[in-house]
Amino acid sequence: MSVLLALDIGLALLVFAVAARTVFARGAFEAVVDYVAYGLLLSIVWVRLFAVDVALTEAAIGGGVTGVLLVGAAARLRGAETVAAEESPSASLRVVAACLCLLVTAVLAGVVLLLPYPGPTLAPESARHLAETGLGNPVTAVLIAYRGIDTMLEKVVLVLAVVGVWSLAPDRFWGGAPGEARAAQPEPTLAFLAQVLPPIGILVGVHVFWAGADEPGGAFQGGAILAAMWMILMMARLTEAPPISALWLRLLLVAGPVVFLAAGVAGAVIAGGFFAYPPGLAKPLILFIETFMTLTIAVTLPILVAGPPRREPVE
Amino acid sequence: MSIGLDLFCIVAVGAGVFFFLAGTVGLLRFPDALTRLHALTKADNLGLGLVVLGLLPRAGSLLGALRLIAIWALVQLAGATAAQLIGRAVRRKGPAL
Amino acid sequence: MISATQAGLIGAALVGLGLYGLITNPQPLRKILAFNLIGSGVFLMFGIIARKGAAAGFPADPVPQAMVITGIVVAFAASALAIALVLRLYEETGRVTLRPDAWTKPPSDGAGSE
Amino acid sequence: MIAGASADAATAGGGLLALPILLPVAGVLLSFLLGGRQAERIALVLAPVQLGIAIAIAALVWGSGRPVVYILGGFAPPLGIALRADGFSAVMLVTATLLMPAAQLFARASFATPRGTEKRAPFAFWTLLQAIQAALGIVFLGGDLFNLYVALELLTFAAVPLVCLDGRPETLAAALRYLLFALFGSVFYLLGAALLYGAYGTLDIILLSDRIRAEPAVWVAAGLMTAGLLAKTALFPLHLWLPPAHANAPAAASAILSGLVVKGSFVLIVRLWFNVLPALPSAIPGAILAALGSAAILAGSVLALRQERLKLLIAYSTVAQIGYLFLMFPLASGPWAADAWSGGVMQAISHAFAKAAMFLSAGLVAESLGHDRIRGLGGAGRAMPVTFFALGLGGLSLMGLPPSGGFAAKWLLMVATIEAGQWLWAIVILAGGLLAAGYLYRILAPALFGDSLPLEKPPQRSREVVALALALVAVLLAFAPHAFFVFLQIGRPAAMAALR
Repeated sequence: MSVLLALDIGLALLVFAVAARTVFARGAFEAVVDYVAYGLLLSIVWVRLFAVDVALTEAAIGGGVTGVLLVGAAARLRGAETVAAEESPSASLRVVAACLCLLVTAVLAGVVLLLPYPGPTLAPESARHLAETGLGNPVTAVLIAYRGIDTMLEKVVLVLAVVGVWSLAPDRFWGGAPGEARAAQPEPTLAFLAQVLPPIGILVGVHVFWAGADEPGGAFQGGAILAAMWMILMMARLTEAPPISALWLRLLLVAGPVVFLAAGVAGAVIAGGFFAYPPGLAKPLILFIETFMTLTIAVTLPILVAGPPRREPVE
Repeated sequence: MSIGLDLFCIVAVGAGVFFFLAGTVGLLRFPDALTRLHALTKADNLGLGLVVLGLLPRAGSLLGALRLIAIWALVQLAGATAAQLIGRAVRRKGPAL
Repeated sequence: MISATQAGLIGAALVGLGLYGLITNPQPLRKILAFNLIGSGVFLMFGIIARKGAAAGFPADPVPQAMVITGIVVAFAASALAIALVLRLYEETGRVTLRPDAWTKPPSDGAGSE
Repeated sequence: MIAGASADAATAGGGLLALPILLPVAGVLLSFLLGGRQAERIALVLAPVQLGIAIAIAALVWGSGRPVVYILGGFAPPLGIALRADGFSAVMLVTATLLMPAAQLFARASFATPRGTEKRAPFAFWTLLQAIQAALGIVFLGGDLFNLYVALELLTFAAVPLVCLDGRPETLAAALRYLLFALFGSVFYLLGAALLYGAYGTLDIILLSDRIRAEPAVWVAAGLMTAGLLAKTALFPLHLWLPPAHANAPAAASAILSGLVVKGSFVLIVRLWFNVLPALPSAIPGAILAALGSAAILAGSVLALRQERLKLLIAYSTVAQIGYLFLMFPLASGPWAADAWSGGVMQAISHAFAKAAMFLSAGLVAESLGHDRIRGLGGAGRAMPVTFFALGLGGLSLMGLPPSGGFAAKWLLMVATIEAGQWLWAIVILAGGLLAAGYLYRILAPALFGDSLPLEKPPQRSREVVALALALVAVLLAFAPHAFFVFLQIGRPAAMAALR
């Protein structure tokens, strides 16, 4: 245990050090690179907290997809860094801010130490109702059954984010495609990776989604892996993002929440309440919903990373 | 038998960790991007390979062992690609570091 | 249990660190990074609470874990929207600033390097 | 406090509570999928249905005389999520469902989609407006603090892109600043929720209110959540993002943002202090909130006096009017609490209608004159009398002159402060009214007394009527019957405790 303890302390210090670097790094690009490393380290912390579902999500979305988003943005914003320097805050503001932040940290740390152990928990409740859902992974049960409406609404948040990002396009590009066009001669190394990896990645993504019913994994994690495969294909410019007016794209973007909503409303008819599952049919219904949610996540994440449309629509 | 396996584990993982350490030192101390890349890819792949090798007897099942090997292979692929891309970028723009 | 408490302390430190970055760093991109740091610190708080709620054969309370998963996805969506805004602002004006008075005078240099 | 078990049994007909959330969500998803003109059609078709549902919910609450409860998925809290409607939520819901179609009718002229194509701004506008409706539905009905967090995020994602629909740099910067403030707000709210879960193992409002005691973790959680929500509500000194965001959005969007969206996070602050934390001694936090509110009233009004553009003036007046909402907090306990509660809620709804009317009128002024500089308004009132009449009626409510909802609100708050012996707040209310009279005089006096001004294009009569109708509602609130105030008390924890 003491070796593990030493490793835990080392990990905690490392996470903090890398986080501090993202705040204090000179350039935005360095900060972003530090942040990606930070995301990966954080997922190890989550494993140490025995929250493997969260660790997978953090690695895939917090570290991976967010990393791509940030690196892309930092690269395109390189010219903007010097301008902002003139408005850097005064030393006195820094001191005040530092004191405020130290205070917040100290208070929070105090509360953390005061929190009861063993703490109040819903684990027994979750376990008691797990059989009704037919699932083995309690986290999936919380996400899709016990607190299903949160998950459905969070998918709507993703749809709104897509609307918001698209709405930032200049008018003439509306209906066109985001990102870069397919290249006539793709970069050979990246193209090689983009040809070899997706078959494996799709297999892994589907497996993670499927295993999520009973083991760590699920729609978020599996969908994020599938999303990564599409992103690699787009980065290698072997394929290009579809125009935002494409009906199939919009269908995939809303499929998850639409199916979830439909099942939730159907519950009022066949199971006696909104978002209730009929006994016996719960597991197949949940897997059905999760299938579409996985698809929607797999499409939404790359579309959000690709940004607003930047080419005129082809008539 | 089990002591022999344990010993094998310790030696292989220990060697792997050594290569990781060497690779990290190289990354920090080598003068330019290309030599740093060299230190990182060579040492890390070997390091991870040895760690995976050392853990294989402990995988518990054939599927688990296959997963470990798949992880190693994927890291190889990704590492090699990233190294190629960085190398190319360095040659095109000159060493930025 | 000690490792969970550590994670909570790190969470507290990350919230403070992120808050500092959010207040003092003038670049929007860095503010977005700082916001993500605060977010992950908050998620770690949920993590330690989940771990302290280990019971019924589960190594951690699943409810806060599910909340963190929801939170991570929402934080990603927020970053995507914020970055799209920053990039559009940069494309329109050639610079990125949040000062309210910045748009009363024309941009000083390097407009639209795209 | 309402006893956990008896209050939490699902009410017959409670399934109705899911509809104000699910219906607009369905509208958002369908609008996104079908695009083009369908987004507008779906929004316009669903709006009256939503109003009907809101009225039905209000009737249900009135009929049962106690909060209506619905449990989602059959999993009772603390594991699952409950929706609850009390008098406050029903009134806010009806307000939102009345304002929304008004803004939509007004917006039809600016966000029309030509046949056979899809245009960027209309697509985003109609979809996001429905999303605001969905988010507000959860904010008003949600019974679980994490569920409410998701609602807050929905509200943010729906509101921010509306600010910069025209794509000008200043609106982009305003939207970005708004987004950063809002994200800061929700992450601090979430942190407080985490601490509450860590201490009590539930985020259900009723269960929490039974379990919470005045402990350090609760105080810290309350502070964090309040700070986060104040940033979203733009209470002084966290108001910096609001004026540029609200003044630069399209008029119909400004009306919704100022009238409803900031009220969303305000409702959560009310829920937090009145429903979740009644066990905390509220004197000191209440006084702090009221002090910030007073500062907002004075600073917002003074800043409004100094603005050169009409829409900015109205936006700063929102900063001031938000301040009044926080005067109800130090008056939360005592025999005057019912009056203070009624005054606070009345201020929220009368400001919603009055401010929406004013932003719509300001939009008409800007379109008809080609600008909204206050110096150039001379005689505009003669050229577009209906518009300025609506502006003036809205202003009546802001000043707190009778007859208007704003008068009723400020009167109730004033009575409560005097009964409670907290004279300071009464002085602020009076001073705020005088300052409001000052900034409204700056717009109305030249507009009404100058020579008539040639218009670039006269305002559409139907749009003027929409603005006027909203302003009239703000006036008519002054004549709210006694039953209305009885209705508002349904579900107020202290009032329910007194009943038993």
